Amino acid sequence: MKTNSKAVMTGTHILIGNEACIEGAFYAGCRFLAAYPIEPAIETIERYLKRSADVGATFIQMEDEISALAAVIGASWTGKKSLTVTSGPGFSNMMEHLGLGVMLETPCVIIDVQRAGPALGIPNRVGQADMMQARWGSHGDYEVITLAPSSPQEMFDFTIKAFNFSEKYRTPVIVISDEYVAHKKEKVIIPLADGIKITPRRYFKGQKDKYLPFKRDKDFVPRMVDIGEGFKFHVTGLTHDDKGYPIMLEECQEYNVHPILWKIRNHVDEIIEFQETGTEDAEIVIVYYGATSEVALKAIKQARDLGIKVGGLKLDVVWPFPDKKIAELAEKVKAFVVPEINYGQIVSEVERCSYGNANVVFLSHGEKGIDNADDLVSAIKLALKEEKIKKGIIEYQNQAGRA
Amino acid sequence: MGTLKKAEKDIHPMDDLLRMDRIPHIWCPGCGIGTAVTAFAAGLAKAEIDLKKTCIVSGIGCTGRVAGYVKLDSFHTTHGRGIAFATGIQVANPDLKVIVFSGDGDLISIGGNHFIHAARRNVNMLVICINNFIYAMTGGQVAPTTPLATYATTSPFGCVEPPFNIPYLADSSGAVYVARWTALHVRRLTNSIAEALKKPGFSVIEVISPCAMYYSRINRLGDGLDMMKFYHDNTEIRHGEDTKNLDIGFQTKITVGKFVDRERPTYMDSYNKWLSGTKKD
Amino acid sequence: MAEIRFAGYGGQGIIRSGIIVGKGASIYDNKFSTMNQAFGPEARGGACSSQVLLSDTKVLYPYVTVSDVLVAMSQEGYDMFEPELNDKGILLIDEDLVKTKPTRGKIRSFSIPSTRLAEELGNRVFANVVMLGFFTAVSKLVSKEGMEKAVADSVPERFIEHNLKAFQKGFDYYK
Amino acid sequence: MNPIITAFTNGIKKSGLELSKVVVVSDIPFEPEVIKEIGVDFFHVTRGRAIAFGTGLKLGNPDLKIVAFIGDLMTLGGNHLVHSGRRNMEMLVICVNNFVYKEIAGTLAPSVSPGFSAFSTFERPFNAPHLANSCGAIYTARWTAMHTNELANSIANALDKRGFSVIEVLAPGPNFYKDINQVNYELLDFYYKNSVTKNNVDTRNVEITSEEKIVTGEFTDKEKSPFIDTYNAQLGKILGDKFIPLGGQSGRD
Amino acid sequence: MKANPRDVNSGTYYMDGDVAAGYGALAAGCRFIGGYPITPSTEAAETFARIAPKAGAVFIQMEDELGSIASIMGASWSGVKTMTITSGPGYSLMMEAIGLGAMIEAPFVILNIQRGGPSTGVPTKTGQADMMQARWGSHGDYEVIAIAPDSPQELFDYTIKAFNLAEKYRCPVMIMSDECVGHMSEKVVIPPAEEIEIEPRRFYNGPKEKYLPFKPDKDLVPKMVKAGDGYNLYITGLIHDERGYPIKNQIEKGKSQKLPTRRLVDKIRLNADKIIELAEEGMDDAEVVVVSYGISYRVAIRGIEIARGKGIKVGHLRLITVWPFPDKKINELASKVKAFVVPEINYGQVVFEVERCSHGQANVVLVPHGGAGVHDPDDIAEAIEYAAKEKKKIRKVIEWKTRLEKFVFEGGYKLNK
Repeated sequence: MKTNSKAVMTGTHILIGNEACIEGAFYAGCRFLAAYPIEPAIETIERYLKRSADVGATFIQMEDEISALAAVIGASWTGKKSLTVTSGPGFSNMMEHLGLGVMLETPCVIIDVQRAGPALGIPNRVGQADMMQARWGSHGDYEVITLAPSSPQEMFDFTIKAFNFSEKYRTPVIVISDEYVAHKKEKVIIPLADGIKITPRRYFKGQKDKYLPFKRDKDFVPRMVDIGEGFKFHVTGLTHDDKGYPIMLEECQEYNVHPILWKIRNHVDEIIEFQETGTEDAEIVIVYYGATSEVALKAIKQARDLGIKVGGLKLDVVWPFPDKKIAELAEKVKAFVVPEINYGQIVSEVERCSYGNANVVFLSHGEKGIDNADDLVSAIKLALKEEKIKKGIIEYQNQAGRA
Repeated sequence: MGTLKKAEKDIHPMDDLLRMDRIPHIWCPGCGIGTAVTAFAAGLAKAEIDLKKTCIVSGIGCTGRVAGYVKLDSFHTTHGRGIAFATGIQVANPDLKVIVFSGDGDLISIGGNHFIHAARRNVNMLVICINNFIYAMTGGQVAPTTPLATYATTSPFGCVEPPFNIPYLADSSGAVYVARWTALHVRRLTNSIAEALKKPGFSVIEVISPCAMYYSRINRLGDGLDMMKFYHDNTEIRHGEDTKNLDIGFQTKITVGKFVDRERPTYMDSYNKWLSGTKKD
Repeated sequence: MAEIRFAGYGGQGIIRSGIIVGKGASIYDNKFSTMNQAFGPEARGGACSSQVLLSDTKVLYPYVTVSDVLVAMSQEGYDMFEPELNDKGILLIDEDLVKTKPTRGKIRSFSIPSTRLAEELGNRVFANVVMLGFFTAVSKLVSKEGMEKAVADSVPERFIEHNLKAFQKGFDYYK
Repeated sequence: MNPIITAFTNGIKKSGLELSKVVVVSDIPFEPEVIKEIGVDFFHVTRGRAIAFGTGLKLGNPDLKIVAFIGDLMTLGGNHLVHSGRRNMEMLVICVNNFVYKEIAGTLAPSVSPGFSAFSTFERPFNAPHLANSCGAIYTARWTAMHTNELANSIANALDKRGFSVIEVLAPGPNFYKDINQVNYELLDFYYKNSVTKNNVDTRNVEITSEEKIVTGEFTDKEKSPFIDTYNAQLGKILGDKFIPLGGQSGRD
Repeated sequence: MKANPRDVNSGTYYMDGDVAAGYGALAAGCRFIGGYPITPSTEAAETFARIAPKAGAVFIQMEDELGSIASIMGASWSGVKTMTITSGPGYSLMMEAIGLGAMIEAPFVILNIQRGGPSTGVPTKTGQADMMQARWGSHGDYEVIAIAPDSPQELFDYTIKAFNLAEKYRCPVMIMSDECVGHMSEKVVIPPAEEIEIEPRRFYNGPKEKYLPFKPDKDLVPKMVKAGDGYNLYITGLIHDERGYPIKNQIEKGKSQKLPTRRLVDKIRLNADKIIELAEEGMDDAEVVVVSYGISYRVAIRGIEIARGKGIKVGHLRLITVWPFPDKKINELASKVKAFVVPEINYGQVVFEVERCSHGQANVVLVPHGGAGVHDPDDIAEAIEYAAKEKKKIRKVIEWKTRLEKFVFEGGYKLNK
């Protein structure tokens, strides 16, 4: 797929994460953004608008986040790659339509720039507490793909990946960033327009009257068409058959919903991406993502300097979770250390996948400033000291301790 | 299903516009939604617009199922979000004409915010709102259109909230075309739909419709036929009437007609104007 | 333990029948019972069914798997639920509304013109209560007193007498 | 201090209400020091939900006097506004409208942009008094933030009334994520100078356009039974002695 | 404290679960429900609307679920006990406000009668796929309490308990029921008022000027006052200190800055043992333990009977409180048994928690069901049988292939026949 040259700003730029993410979206072919402004995601909208006239992309500021995602799903069916951007409270409001996107199997991308929560939290402060929400926030059964970038460059790259995944699996994809990454200003390299492969939409090419909007290919992904092409198709959020007609039976529920999960669960190995640092000989592995990546790398270096064999596993794709990788590492290492800017989310997944083979040490990071590796090194030492495998997560507490 | 005899199928004039493979529909005997759908299909035919470029969006509820029976690109979405969904479609591809066909509870209650905002923006779409004064799909709860002192299952001692005057709300939020008919006024409704389909901007047509299963039963108003008779005896056509005089009480006179027909730049007009402005600098 | 299925179409009082049987058994006969019903648009006008489980101990699994009694008041209901009826079960039908297939196994089948009898009493809405009287007499799963109390408790006060009369009529029809 | 809050304080004083019974619900943050000084209870809730939250407060304790400050026009909370107007829920809504004039293709027009610098939206703002009026508000008014005295009187008048009242305050600057204290005084002055007061005009004619001066004033002032009265009357009629009215001392814990 | 006799309609009834929940709410002293109609939960709202006015309570049908939940939080702070009633899609809309409820520590109850999902799904039929959403659905860190009743009687009893827990811990409490239980009619005994224990609100009694709205007691729960009593409250959804004042935005580098939100999770986590309620049976010599909740509990009993008939030693653990999750109990059991079997009406939610807590000591078998119906007890029985036989330790949740799945995907099931 060729992209409009004006949309791709090939070259090296200094951008903040939010801007890089919009460049990624344009690169991937995104031409529609519906959003409601919210801190700390505002710069995405600003960047989009600044460039939209050149790119030929449409923006609409909706009345709330509920309608923003509804509009994005609608727009996606017109054939435009669509995007919405938000932060915690807005993300919560989108939960119902995340389910609709899953049920209508509509490709679209949601950027969630996490802030400190719950409720209004602290709008300008970093947080990582929407991780589980991304997976479990809407009612009913579904699977999502969630990517967690850790730098402006990754904001650019992962947004493109997100669009590719969304088209490939016909599903909403979430890029879960955070205030720290979104506002970090760094070098971003944008390759030539054909430098990164863009997954085209999987269009139906057969006869018009033969089109079934939910007839699945072998990989359980159905084909799409655009509105206005004369296919006269019907889609519904109710449990439906291949035609998109509702059938209120448990057989149809099984027929409809189980493959929606399979299309992700059966392709886990193709979707999951992570980066390993020195895990070959590691006794302790830090599992990290997004904003905590920098400090984790710093801690690995500090600990190695002290002679402790520490490795790192950075989760690029957080959902689906790399169960197998963690289980594999658990058998080799003594303990995992998981720094998160929340009170324990991904760490419980690490606990689940370690099957009692390794200790899991949790560090609620961020209370001391997220660029300070001291606590993390102390947590590594704590993990090293622990001889027996403990039942449950071991929480490292800094001097501040519990309230 | 799909067992409709060929002879019947051949004579049905709406064959091209309705999904015959989904008949029989779910609506109860005496319900006015079917009539409105027929009028809509006739209106579509009459307007002579490009049906390929026309799509229909519904929310949830009895009327929410309409999208499933109309043979256009059709979307059955979440509760109250039909207009928001349609806004996305329209803005992403301005060549399309979008019709939002839904009920009073869906469009005015939970979707009230999208209703007033889409009207304010003047997004190019036609909203057909079936008003049966009650939530029928969930079994007869009080709606924002239920007249004062009327019974419903969640107002077992009579409704205590004054109802919305939908045309007035649409008018004051900025709709360019506002009309109201009942399920009895099929021909006028058809004409109105045909007219509104050609009108650029946010058009609203309210269709007063009987709910024989809940509204009539709870309030002892007889069956669908009795309601039709009531409409026959108690409606008055007053085109151009000031929308603020269009309140509906319990079994009071209903004023119908076309009330608003004005020109305002649509959302896409303003958008393009703005876009051309920004391009200069 | 007995599993009972009522089947008919919306407006016949199929669900109310289930409630009355359940109530009669659990409140007035001091047994345990669980009643379930079909919900949704299909309950209005279209096919409609309810199921009651009676037991001397707490009902655990709340659904009919193999019914011991099937009360069919429409052809569609009969066709849909006849296959789940126990080989030794009891089949009750409204003879004017249901045409049966040849019976299988040791199914005992009984028929009553319940709608016609109700019309004779002045209103066809009593058809389900006539059927309930017949059901009580045939199945003996719930005591007559219990059922009468449950009927009286489930209808508006001004119709109690009519309903009890209809119940008696159905009860007496079984000789 | 912010002129709106000054006017609000004066308005409450003029109305003679007992301060402890006034509860402010808002989706715009207020500095705690300011609220403490006024001496009312204050709730800062999620965006757009101030009116709904206030509805609960009022029905939970009908003796309270609810004032809802809604910011950022009424984008998220528009639905609660129109429905509370319809119910005639007894509360005063102060709608802080931070619209700005933007240049669109060479002409100056009012827009709903909540003041973001990089992009100018082009959408027409609501005629808020008219919308409120049309969905049933018993009192509507519009002032700029510089009309301190008029605004204070207006607030006092609205607080005296029983029913849903809406006062639109034109105040460039604050929106839901900025503090209400951040006001652009230059623009404020511009609004003030470009406004003309016309009391009791038809709300249809008070739309903010680029051609005409901004119309300020008290537009609607009518009497209608507030929600709790309608509720008590209707249920009392049907249930008689069995009904325990809302707000009666007998029924509430 | 005992219930107010005016609120308790004592007697023996034959009613469905939704109706029982409506009666339960009133008996618990609920004075305000803001709701919005959604199948299959409406009967609860209708019931409350009918019985409330005679007890001085009020039902208001709000314009949407966002409004419903915001209104009950307001009512909660005005000093009354409150609840809202909803199902899947409405529950999703409430997610933002649930975070607000946790943050401003307003006690309230949400009754969620789950249905088939995702999206609109199957509105009139059952599901249990909102379980993880109840725990994780809102952004930010918070903890909730969730209860899963299994019968109309329990919907009455546990609605009262939910109100009690809400008042005690000042957090959102969810009643995670499902359509089966909500629409099932059974005998419900409403006891006399003097037999119903209700938890009074933890009101502050000290001097007015000393009141700090978020200063916790020893159990980490602060005391409440009513709006309008002259305390000059400042309550915000922003992260706040004990006074309720928002914490300044900037991170002060190198300076330790505690966030008070920690207490929001700790007050539940550290009190978990007091909150968790479980029921167990046949655990003494069990090789396999079935973990279930809600309607699946009742269906599983049938499956267990079949398996026991084949001589397998099966124990049954019922999660009455699903959140907070009984980590310790599962961990303890895992060291004793061969496997867990988890039947739930979803494609795997609570089963992952069981897997997490079993720490690789026991296998975990999921018996899934997509919703719109309940499990075939034979599937559960077969899964138990398999779990008892399997000798290998399997490092993942074993998803049992049900009859329904085989029938739909392999058995030639035709849609639109």
